[in-house]
Amino acid sequence: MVSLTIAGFLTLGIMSFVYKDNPVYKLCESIFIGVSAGYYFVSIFYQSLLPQLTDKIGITGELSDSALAYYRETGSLASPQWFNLIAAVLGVMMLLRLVPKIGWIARWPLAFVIGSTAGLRLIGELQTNIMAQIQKSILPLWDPQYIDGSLNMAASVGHSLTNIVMVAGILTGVVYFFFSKEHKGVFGGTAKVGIWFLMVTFGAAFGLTVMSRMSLLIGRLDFLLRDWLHLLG
Amino acid sequence: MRKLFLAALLSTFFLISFSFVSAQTPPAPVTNLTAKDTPSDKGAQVDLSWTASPDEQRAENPVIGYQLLVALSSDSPFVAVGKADAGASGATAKDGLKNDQSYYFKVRAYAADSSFSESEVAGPATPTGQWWNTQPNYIWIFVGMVMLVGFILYNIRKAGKEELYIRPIAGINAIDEGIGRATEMGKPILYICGLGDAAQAATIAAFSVLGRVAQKVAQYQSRLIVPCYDPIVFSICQDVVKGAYLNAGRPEAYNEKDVFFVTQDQFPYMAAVNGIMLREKPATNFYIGQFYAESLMLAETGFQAGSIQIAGTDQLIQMSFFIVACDFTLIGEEMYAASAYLSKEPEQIGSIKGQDWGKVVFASLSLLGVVSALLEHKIGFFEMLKKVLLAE
Amino acid sequence: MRKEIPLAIMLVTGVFMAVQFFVPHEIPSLIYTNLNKTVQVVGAVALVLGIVSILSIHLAKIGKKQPGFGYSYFLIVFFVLMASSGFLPKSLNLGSFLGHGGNEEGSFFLNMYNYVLNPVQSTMFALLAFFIASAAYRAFRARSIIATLLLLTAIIVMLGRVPIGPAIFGDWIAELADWIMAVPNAGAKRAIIVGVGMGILSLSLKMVLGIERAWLGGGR
Amino acid sequence: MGFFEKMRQIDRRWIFLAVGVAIILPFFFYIGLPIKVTPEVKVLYDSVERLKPGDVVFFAPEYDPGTIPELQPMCHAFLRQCFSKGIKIVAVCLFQLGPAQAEQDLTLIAKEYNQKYGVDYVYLGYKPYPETVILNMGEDFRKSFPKDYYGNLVDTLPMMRNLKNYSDTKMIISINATSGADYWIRSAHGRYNIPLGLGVTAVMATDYYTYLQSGQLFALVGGMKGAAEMEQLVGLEGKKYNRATARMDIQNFAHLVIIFFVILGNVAYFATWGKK
Repeated sequence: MVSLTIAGFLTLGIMSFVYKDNPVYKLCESIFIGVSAGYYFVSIFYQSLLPQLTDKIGITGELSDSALAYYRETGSLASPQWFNLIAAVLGVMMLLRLVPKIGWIARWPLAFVIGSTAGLRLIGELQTNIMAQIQKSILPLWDPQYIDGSLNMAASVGHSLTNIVMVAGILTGVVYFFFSKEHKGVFGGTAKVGIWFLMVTFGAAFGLTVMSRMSLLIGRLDFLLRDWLHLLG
Repeated sequence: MRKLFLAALLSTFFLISFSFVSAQTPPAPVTNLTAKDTPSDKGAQVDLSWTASPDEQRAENPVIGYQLLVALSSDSPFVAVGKADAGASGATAKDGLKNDQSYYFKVRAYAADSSFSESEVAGPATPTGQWWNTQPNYIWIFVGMVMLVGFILYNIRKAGKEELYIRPIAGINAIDEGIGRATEMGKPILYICGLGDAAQAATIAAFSVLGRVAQKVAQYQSRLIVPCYDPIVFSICQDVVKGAYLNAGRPEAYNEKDVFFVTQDQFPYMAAVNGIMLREKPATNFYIGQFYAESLMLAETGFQAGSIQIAGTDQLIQMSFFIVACDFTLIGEEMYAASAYLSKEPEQIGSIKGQDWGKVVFASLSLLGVVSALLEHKIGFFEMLKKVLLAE
Repeated sequence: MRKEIPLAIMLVTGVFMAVQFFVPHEIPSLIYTNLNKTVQVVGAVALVLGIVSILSIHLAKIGKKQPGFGYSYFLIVFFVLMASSGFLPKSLNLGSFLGHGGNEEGSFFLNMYNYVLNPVQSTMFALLAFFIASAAYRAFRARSIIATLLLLTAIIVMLGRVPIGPAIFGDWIAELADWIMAVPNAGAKRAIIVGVGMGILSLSLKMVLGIERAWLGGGR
Repeated sequence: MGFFEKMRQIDRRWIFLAVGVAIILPFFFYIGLPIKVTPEVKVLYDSVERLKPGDVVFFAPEYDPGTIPELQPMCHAFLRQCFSKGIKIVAVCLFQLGPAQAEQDLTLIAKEYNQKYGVDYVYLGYKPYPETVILNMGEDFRKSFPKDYYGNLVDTLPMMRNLKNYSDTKMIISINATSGADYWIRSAHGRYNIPLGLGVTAVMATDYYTYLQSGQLFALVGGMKGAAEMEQLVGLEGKKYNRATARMDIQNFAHLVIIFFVILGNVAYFATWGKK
């Protein structure tokens, strides 16, 4: 009960900025940030740093098949442990940032992080986003539907229309994202249709999110009114 | 080795006991058994393939499954190494196999009453790990990568020689205006790199835009506030802003305390940023990067504080919020192009042109597929293209 | 050298990460997992820098008696309470607040998480609904064709997805909402995804090759 | 300043108040508008109905307290349907913030139907790096989970003796609040080709319709509405079993009030057109 009251006070305090910035908000904000920074400081130390540096089994805690076989046989790991050392060294370089004169050395671990991210994304995007989308975009514009062996005109037109709209959405959208050609004439018209499609997508996303956020609020109120205050049967 | 022997002993024992139990005719064995190292794998696996036992089809006591057996030489005892269902004409043996060791294989066809028969021995096969993945879809991804990278690099080279056109984007033009507005009003600019970590592409885009923004801010002599969510992102942001001030020739104007870490926690972070907005009343807010549920609360508070707001993200749902609540939104690829636009360096413009070539190829492949799908009955081109693209 | 070495590191790690995708052999995948581990370690260490940053800012505020410096006391006190309660071992019992060990049941640390951080966060998450309402009111204006399209789709989806929509307008509105979700929505989304893909690919390439080096201090 | 001019610049605190009232009031007046069941939810119910008692379903409830209102009713309705038909459940939760929640849900509903742990259902628990775990479980559950959530060796649980991997289960159902849903599609369905059904929040549903269309998912339950449809299909009487249905009623008013404000905003906007 006490904790709920504290939580309630903090929530109200933080939400009070809606009214205007006020001392209570400033107080709650400071407490909230202090607690959270402290919490993450401790938990990242225990959950990330410590296990990573002392971890004997590798990052996932799962061994590859042959590494597992090797482990069973010899009781030691094939995985190169000197990586822990590299990680530790890069970590220390990061800390050197606090020393003004040699702080620039911290760019090495940062380069390491950005470099590996960039390399990974380079190929990841190509695989999951570009190539896979081509496959999904090939739809027959005329899609005959057969019901009991005979061509059903209404269903065929419906399916075909669906495919046509879909293909139009993809192609006009791609045209909209064209940067090196002026949006004029037919090209400009196509790009305009593309932005219409984009807006329909955003509208739909917004509508669905309204639904989801409202569900959350309702769920929370349901809990408060029913389980906490017992106002509902 | 001892384990292998023990298992062999056990299986021999079962073999004997089964042969006592099953009085019925055992099924016909599988034929044409071959064993080959699994291609494009990390090793320790062998692919087996065979012609199924004809007795899968017989009405009485049909074959219900296969057991894969392995041994170190063709005459040493065989142990189980996997199974396959009836109807299969191949399987991968992998339990306990080691790289660079030769193995021999047999397949045992089991009938419903547990009677069985064994195939001829196949092998030797030596599992090894490959250094290049030759599966068709990997080859296609590689081809795609070489092509797109080629497009971008070619255009970057070409851009040095001739001027390339890029169309104006409202959101990007607004960035300059936003910085100018802050200078006129004498108020700071707030830049949020989102809640992503440095391993997210959107965050990297946020760094590059921040670099351009910071350089302009330094030139115009206004103030830039960058509260950060992720510690690595925070360190990089410090470097970015410091470097930009240096570039602009005003390193002394860089204030380390204006690029700071808050906490790695969604709502406390949001509370802090809201506080900054209400107190500092920034003239312009930038939200570039990865955003989650907090996006709308930030944008609404920014509106309340009277700031011009420019957002960019590649998250569809947050894009919709930003489009509704912000003054300008960079949609998806526009955010990734923003840095190149702002830099106005020919190389950067060239890379944008390269991206466009990629889109032309994408659109033409889709169109080609669509057209051939339309002519499906006339020519088999669609089937071919589909095979190529789906890497079947 | 201050620029060249980081650029070289980026080139090597970037090319390695891209190429390892095509190599099924075990050794690159071992290096790959370990690179990931290294990134995590660097991140964890960077947090120390973050903490130094936040503390130094607030200590400076207090030192200079800047406006609102009183609140900085609270921030620092609660941070220190949390951190010390989390780090000090249980054996060092320093009273009811400190030294209960990190995840010990009933410790100050865990209580603060369970009863302060967690409930406040989920409540605030629920309160986002109000902000959606105010954004819809002030910004959903049919001031152009595209704004109208956005607005209409949102309304159709909102009506079509709850029972009252079909109850008032008939089933077509639910079907229309479903169709919008499944067809034009899916189509345009693919266009966005392809564009984002191209953008990321190009940006990553420029990063790896050192063409985009804003983070190292811009320009050439 | 005219009325519409004032309306345009209305303080948003009034909007907040109106939304609050519009949501709290309906809690006290239940209307019960009919909820139309969509085919993508019906197919999930039907395929569970077609199973025989003793069949095993692989279940992955992966959500945190933040998404309870939408996903918990879904999860409960599904479990009730399974347990009432004697269908067995193997569950995991590969989302860091969810394991305790999943355990609570399983135990609660299992108790309702007197299901015995280890015989009628098993909860394997949590392991980090979901994609690796999903791939490994396709070979053998024991590879990632030699022990269950409670620390029992998996092979000591009677139900697990004949269960090696996904292929010994009839379908995978994941009720998911995270991008982890992609892993199930990519790695569980993509690699091992087991029928996959997904329950997600309304926001996520947009993203997953494509997969339904391409056949990578056989069923998709989206948001509180999907949960209400499940409750309707399972068809139990009583408020306790129909929480999503009751909340859906309130959701109606929430949407109406937003639409009301959009219209009001536009009326004010056009009425003051040009009078800046």
